[in-house]
Amino acid sequence: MVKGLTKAFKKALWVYHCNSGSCNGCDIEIIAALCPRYDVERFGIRLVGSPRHADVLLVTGPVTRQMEDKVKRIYEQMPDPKAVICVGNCGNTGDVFYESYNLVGPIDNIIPVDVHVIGCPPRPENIINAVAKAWVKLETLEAK
Amino acid sequence: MAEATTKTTYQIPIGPIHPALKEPVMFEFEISGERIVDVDVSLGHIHRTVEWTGMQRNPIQILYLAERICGICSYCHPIAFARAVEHACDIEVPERAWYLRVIQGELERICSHMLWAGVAAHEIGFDTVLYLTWQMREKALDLTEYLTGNRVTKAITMIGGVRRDITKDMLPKIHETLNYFKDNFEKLRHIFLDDKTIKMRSQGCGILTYDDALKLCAVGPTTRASGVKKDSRVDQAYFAYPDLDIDYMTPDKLTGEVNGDVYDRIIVRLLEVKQSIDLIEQCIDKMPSGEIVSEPKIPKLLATFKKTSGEGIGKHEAPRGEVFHYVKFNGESEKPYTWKVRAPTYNNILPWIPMLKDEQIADIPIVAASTDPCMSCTNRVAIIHNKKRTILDKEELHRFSVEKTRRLMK
Amino acid sequence: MRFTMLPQVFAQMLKKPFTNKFPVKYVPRNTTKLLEAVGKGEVQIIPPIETPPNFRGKIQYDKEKCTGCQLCIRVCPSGAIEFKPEEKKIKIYLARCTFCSQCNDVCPVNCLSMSNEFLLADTDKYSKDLIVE
Amino acid sequence: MVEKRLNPEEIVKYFKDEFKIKIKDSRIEKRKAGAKKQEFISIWMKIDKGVFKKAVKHLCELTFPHLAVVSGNDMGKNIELIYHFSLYYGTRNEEVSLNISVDLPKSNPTIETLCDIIPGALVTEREKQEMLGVKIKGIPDSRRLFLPDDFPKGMYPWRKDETGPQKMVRNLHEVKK
Repeated sequence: MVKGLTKAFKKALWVYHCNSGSCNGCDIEIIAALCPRYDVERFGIRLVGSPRHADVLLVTGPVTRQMEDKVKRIYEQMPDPKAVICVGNCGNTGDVFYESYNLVGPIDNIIPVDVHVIGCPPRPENIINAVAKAWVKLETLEAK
Repeated sequence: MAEATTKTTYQIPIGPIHPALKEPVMFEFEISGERIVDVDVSLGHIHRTVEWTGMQRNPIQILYLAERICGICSYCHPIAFARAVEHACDIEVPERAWYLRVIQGELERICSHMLWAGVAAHEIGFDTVLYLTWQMREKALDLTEYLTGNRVTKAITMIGGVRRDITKDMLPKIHETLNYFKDNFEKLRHIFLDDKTIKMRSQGCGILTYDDALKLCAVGPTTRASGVKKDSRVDQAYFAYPDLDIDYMTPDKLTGEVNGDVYDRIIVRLLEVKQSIDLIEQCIDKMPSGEIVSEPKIPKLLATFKKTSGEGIGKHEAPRGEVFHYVKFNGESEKPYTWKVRAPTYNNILPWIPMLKDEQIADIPIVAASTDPCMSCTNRVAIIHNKKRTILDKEELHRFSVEKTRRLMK
Repeated sequence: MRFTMLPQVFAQMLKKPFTNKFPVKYVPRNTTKLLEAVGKGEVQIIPPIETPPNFRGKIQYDKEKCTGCQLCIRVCPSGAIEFKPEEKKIKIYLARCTFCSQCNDVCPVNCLSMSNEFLLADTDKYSKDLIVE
Repeated sequence: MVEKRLNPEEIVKYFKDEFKIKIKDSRIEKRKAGAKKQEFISIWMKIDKGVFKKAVKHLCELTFPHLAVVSGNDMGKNIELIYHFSLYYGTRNEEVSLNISVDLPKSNPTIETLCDIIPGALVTEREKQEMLGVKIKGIPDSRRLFLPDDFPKGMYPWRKDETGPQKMVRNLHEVKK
């Protein structure tokens, strides 16, 4: 997370979801967070179609060999004040797929991750809790 | 010099990261004008080496590995694997566990079909229906969490039975959720089947004929929508299905005629949600009492795997079609010698050729979503069928594909 | 009926919103101050949707009862449990755990149990409170 | 088209009198399910490689089978491919699962394709070609299926011998602090 984030980053947090080989358990929990019951849109969090418009990158899944460079490219395409939230244990440590010949490791080998969401899959409230943690990290950065 | 053919078709690559696709899959469409001439799907972006990893672990750990092959149908893979191991090691399953397994399977079918209905409406751009269907699906997830402890990964299968029982005081909550579905089902059917926009976008597009579905071995709602009567719950006697009254769900049950398009697939899936609701109710009244797993002590179970040598197949009707597992033990170690997983969408990728041919580009998301593809299950499949009219070295590939098209079209 | 969804949308307007406004209704001006206020108990946050009985959340480990038989390590699908040979106890990494509670079933002295706490998100995946000692 | 249904013994005899000694061994397994003890029947047959294609054609005359999958295991000296068919789907509790296994010597593991009889077989045959190194003669498309393109050529992940993927395996836990 880069220092000197603008005020706007706090209000409308646009999110881009990238599935780098996940079993899509975490992906449907992310979409469930956007649906009426948890409704993160009241925090201004919206799913956008391209990394160019996004502030936060939600990454899921242990990165497979083919998806490695694509995840890197998406990370570089995002405009600079950006944060990365890694949803689900597969991205954190590749929980059940920890030994395989086609996976290139947890996501923080490839791109710097700001908040790790623990759970398999994490409940939508846990994702909201992670976004709150991202805001706390942002504020401590700005206070320095 | 071969005459220079003017290049009338263009290649459009879609994926692996694309807003319309929830999962990384790579399409390459050859279009001339607005019409799609050719489909070329290449997957493997989610190849997490599930089978190879499974051969390094003992069957208890494989249950939880099989569960994470696909997040949405996270019950069908471990239950088919458990059935294969029970077939190989000849483990008996108590009667009550048969009924508990059917209840979990049908509850997962309701969740998965509701999810699909929402995503399909979202593909057409009908987001209000997505929010409405997913609001109903939250009720089903609450029931799953109440019965198994987690909303998505159920972790309820054990080799030889089930891990959690349904006691008397759980029944009121189950009945309350089922009644919520029954009176909301009419609203869902009304929205999906009588709505002008959904009819406009789905009738007559993405047609899969009867003999195409038969020849390409399509499975699940995709093939039942084309009239092929293929449903392993009814074909085969396993779990408690022979005791329940169950029948093939084909569109002619509701509309009286079958034309195998996207509209028929919506009909088949909605009929199956209704069928699952009354299957769960039948199971609850007919459930005998008794214990729920044949071998509670896990170390003893692991010892039986070490001693057995044999092979077994496990089949189960997942929301997307028939899941097939093959397991072979060689008697030396408790790890299986071979483990083959075949996910339902594995067979539903080939029917995409006849479905997507001569459709417009705008129809790609809805037709692709109509087979309810689950890419994380299907990272084992790719078809090549590209007609490139360039002159140089593509000649041989071109001849191959033209000959294949002629054979397929016969 | 041409547009079947329209009456449903109007009916929806009159009903109570379905959303459970989890921590607070809208974005707080400053999250750290809010969390401190919640810590001191001045501000009441709206609780998440309550979890059912025997929900599979964070693992609790009863250190005295554990005999170090390593059965849970043999059964854990994601290798999340590590053995400490010198004191014959185990250490569980929540960042690797799949929350399947298979170790609870296999433990002969059942010293492992599942709490219903699930709000586990942290900036460092191997931080202190994500490792059950 | 209601064709007559053969019970499992007749199916085995139907193949035996056609191919006589080429059918090495066959066994029928029955498993009970449900209160009324319905049976789930599976027939396991080992067929000689040379006669395999004719056997599948012979099967298609009986009834059009549903090819579930081809599973293969590496038996040290040779590779055993098992073709899992299921017949008589469509009526209640009538389905019979027929599993035909073929042994291919490891020196030249080749077999004819089934794509001209059952087009749906292209999918699983390509996977065997890539995962077990079995050469399928006449397969319409032999491109790599789902392994990444930079995967070393001679390596077959499901083989238990030296061409296994041991060198490529990575343990994702090693990077912990």
